Amino acid sequence: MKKTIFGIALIFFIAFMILAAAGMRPFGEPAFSEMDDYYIDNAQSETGANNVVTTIVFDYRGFDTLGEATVLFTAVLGVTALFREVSK
Amino acid sequence: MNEMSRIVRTITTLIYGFIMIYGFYIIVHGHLTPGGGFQGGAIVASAFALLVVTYGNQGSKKFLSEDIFSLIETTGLVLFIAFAFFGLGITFFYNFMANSGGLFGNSAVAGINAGDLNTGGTVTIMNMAVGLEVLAAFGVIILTMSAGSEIISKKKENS
Amino acid sequence: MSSIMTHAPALVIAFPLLAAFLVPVVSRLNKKILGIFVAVVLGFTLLITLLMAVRILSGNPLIYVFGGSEAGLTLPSGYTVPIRIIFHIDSMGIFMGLITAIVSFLGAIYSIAFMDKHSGLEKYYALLLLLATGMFGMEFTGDIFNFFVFLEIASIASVALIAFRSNLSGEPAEAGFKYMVVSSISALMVLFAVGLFYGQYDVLNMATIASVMKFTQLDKIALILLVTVLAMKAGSVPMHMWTPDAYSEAPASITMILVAASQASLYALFRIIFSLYNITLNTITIGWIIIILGLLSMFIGVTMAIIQKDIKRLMAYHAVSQTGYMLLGVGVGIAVLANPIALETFGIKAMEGGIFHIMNHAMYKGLLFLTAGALFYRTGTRNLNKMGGLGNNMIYTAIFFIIGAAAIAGIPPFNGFASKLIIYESVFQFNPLLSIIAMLVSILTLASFVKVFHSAFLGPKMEQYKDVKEVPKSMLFAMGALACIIVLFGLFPDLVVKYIVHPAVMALINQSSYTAVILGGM
Amino acid sequence: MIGNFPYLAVALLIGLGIYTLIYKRNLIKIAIGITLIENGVNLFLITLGYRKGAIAPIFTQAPEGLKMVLPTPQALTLTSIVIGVATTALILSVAMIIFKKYGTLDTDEVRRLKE
Repeated sequence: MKKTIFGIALIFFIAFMILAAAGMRPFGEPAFSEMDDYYIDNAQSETGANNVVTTIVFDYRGFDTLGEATVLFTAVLGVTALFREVSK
Repeated sequence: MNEMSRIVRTITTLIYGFIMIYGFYIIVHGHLTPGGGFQGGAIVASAFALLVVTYGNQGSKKFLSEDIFSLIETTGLVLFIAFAFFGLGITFFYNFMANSGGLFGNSAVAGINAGDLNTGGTVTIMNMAVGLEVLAAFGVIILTMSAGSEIISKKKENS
Repeated sequence: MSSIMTHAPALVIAFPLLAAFLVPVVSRLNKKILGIFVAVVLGFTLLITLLMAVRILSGNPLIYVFGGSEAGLTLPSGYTVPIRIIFHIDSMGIFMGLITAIVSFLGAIYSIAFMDKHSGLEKYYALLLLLATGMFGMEFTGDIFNFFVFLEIASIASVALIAFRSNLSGEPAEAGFKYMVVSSISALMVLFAVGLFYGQYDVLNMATIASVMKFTQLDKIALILLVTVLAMKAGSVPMHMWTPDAYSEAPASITMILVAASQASLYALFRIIFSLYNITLNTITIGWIIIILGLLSMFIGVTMAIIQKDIKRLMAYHAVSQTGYMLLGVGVGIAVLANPIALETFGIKAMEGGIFHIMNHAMYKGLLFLTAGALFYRTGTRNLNKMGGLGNNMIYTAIFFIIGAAAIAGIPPFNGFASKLIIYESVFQFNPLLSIIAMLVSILTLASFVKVFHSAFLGPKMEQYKDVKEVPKSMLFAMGALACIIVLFGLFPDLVVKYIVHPAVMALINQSSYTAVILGGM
Repeated sequence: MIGNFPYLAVALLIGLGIYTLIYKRNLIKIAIGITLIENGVNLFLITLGYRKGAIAPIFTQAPEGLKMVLPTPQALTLTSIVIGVATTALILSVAMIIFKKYGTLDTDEVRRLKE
């Protein structure tokens, strides 16, 4: 019973995903790119770094990276907390 | 996990240094070439994983210690957030070192160039901080999970 | 002073984060002061939040551009889209921030005594700080990808805390696994929706997305995904299966914070419906979907709660049921959003009830979970059938339990009554039947808590609990502070609604002011 | 339509992940299902940044006169990959603890928490 309901939900979900895929803009032709053009045009003059992706990761969206490093730290804490009795 | 055969150990001893150097290269050149702190840190951590696999949990305790890893991790994170705090005169995360002429403060030649290591400002420093954090975090995860799996599998054999 | 105010949105995240990174170092130096250290940090965060609240609730939203050359400069010159991460705190955000700050501060104080017998405390406190940080980030951010990152921080920290007691038995790990699966799927679907927005409009800032929203088919898909997964994380029926497990297996102080964390997801749900889509969507359909989700949550939650034997499981099902009230109140507001007259006569009022209930729920449900934790601390069991006659020995706990139970059942003069009354009145004008169902659920709630009170505190004294003492002072302080807030809010609901809740509701409804702050009067 | 093939691959990956979550009973397989969804989403994000005939957005000794692909999706994907690693590490650890306590990974046997 439960499996059938989940199965129907799964079929709906996949149909949904294919609908989304069909409705997307053509691959390789972004419609708007104002934000990214800003990065490509100004990253070198503003930060002096050649790698635009790194400037986004550590400068323009540096706060995300702080969060990302925090996620890793959290996971380490979680793993060590889970195994705190096992490893001793 | 137990110690593996002599062949594997010899090969590991030969190559793990190179893997680490390659990882640190990726970390330090993160602002110039593809890569960065996360990628390089993961490469260095793969060297640790290789050591753990080759020498087993007991054997690898000689070179790898969880305490030192967690110390490095804290150092990396505090360094990272400290350089974010130093920008607080203007805004949090402000890149105050870029184009200042000081450490990592050269301005880049506009357009395509050969790359200068002394550029990038806080981007470069944060790359290194994150690199340290990631390699230590992965190191802790590898050590903890392999030690945990060993104890769990031992328990199963006994019961 | 003014520079602290300018940087307050960053400090509120950065301070607990820095403290969390330093917790392993502090625990090396001195294990005893760890709890106090964390409580001081969270107290400081509460102070900053209060300072921000004073400013924001008087009608000045705070903007903070991370890494920008000026904290308030959202757009680079010559460009029409923000390129950096922006914290955008309006009245609704700070309303949720206040709840988070209060709850996490009291949770830390409660933990000092409650967790003292456990090992691995430095990990516990660091995770507590990270959970608080994640919730603050979810509530304050104006960037949709940044929201995803903080959602992940909050959920990973919650999983680790739920499974924290897995050294004693296997159930916490099981609950943690369930919650991990639920929160990973929801975070990934949020990320998928972020991809849909980014792919169409090439922006990540929420206000900018709202201003360029064309409501295409892909936006509809993103809306459905976001509403589904955020309702799942908020613990609404029919995706509530993780709530009782997670709430009952986590330590009591964490359960209190988890309630606030699920409300942060609820906040995100409202933020996305109101600020991102607003009246571009078919408000009647979406409104009714939310109302029906709310009704189902109310009803199924309370009926499942009545049959429970485990005190924390019972309270967890009540949490599902109370989430229904919030969804009902705000759902009515959504349903009449496109109709200015109805919105004016009862829509705003219903939303005020729903939003006010969020804060009240965090307070009284937190108090109830803390009393359940106090019972567990002294008796070592959560099974109601094994408790009894504790009222004589734990008199303060009994009083706090009565306050919490009266508030959740909607008895005057406690805060639950104030918000439920607003919901009843305004929903009655929308559809009388909904209001009657809400009242019925309230009566069932009362019945359920009378049963709990009877079996835990009244009845003959049990032999094994003969020398049970009152709980330590730090636990009493946390419970007492929550009880004070409950009574104060119950006595002066008009003031609270006027100065805190009403600005929050207006900030949600008024989409153009939300976008204008970022885009400058567009 | 065939140009949109990457999006269909995304739909397939996410669909397979959801299928694994629903029909598989092993905790490790559930973890694999989550990883599949995650990879699908990452593929989706990275797909969004592609521009036909463009090069990677790095100026160091790049070929002259070519456009660059959008850099933001690469940064987002990097973030999401690291978060995914953290999630996977934690979920596998929880599964290991469950195995240690219960001696099984079958979800039907693990259910001690009743409705």
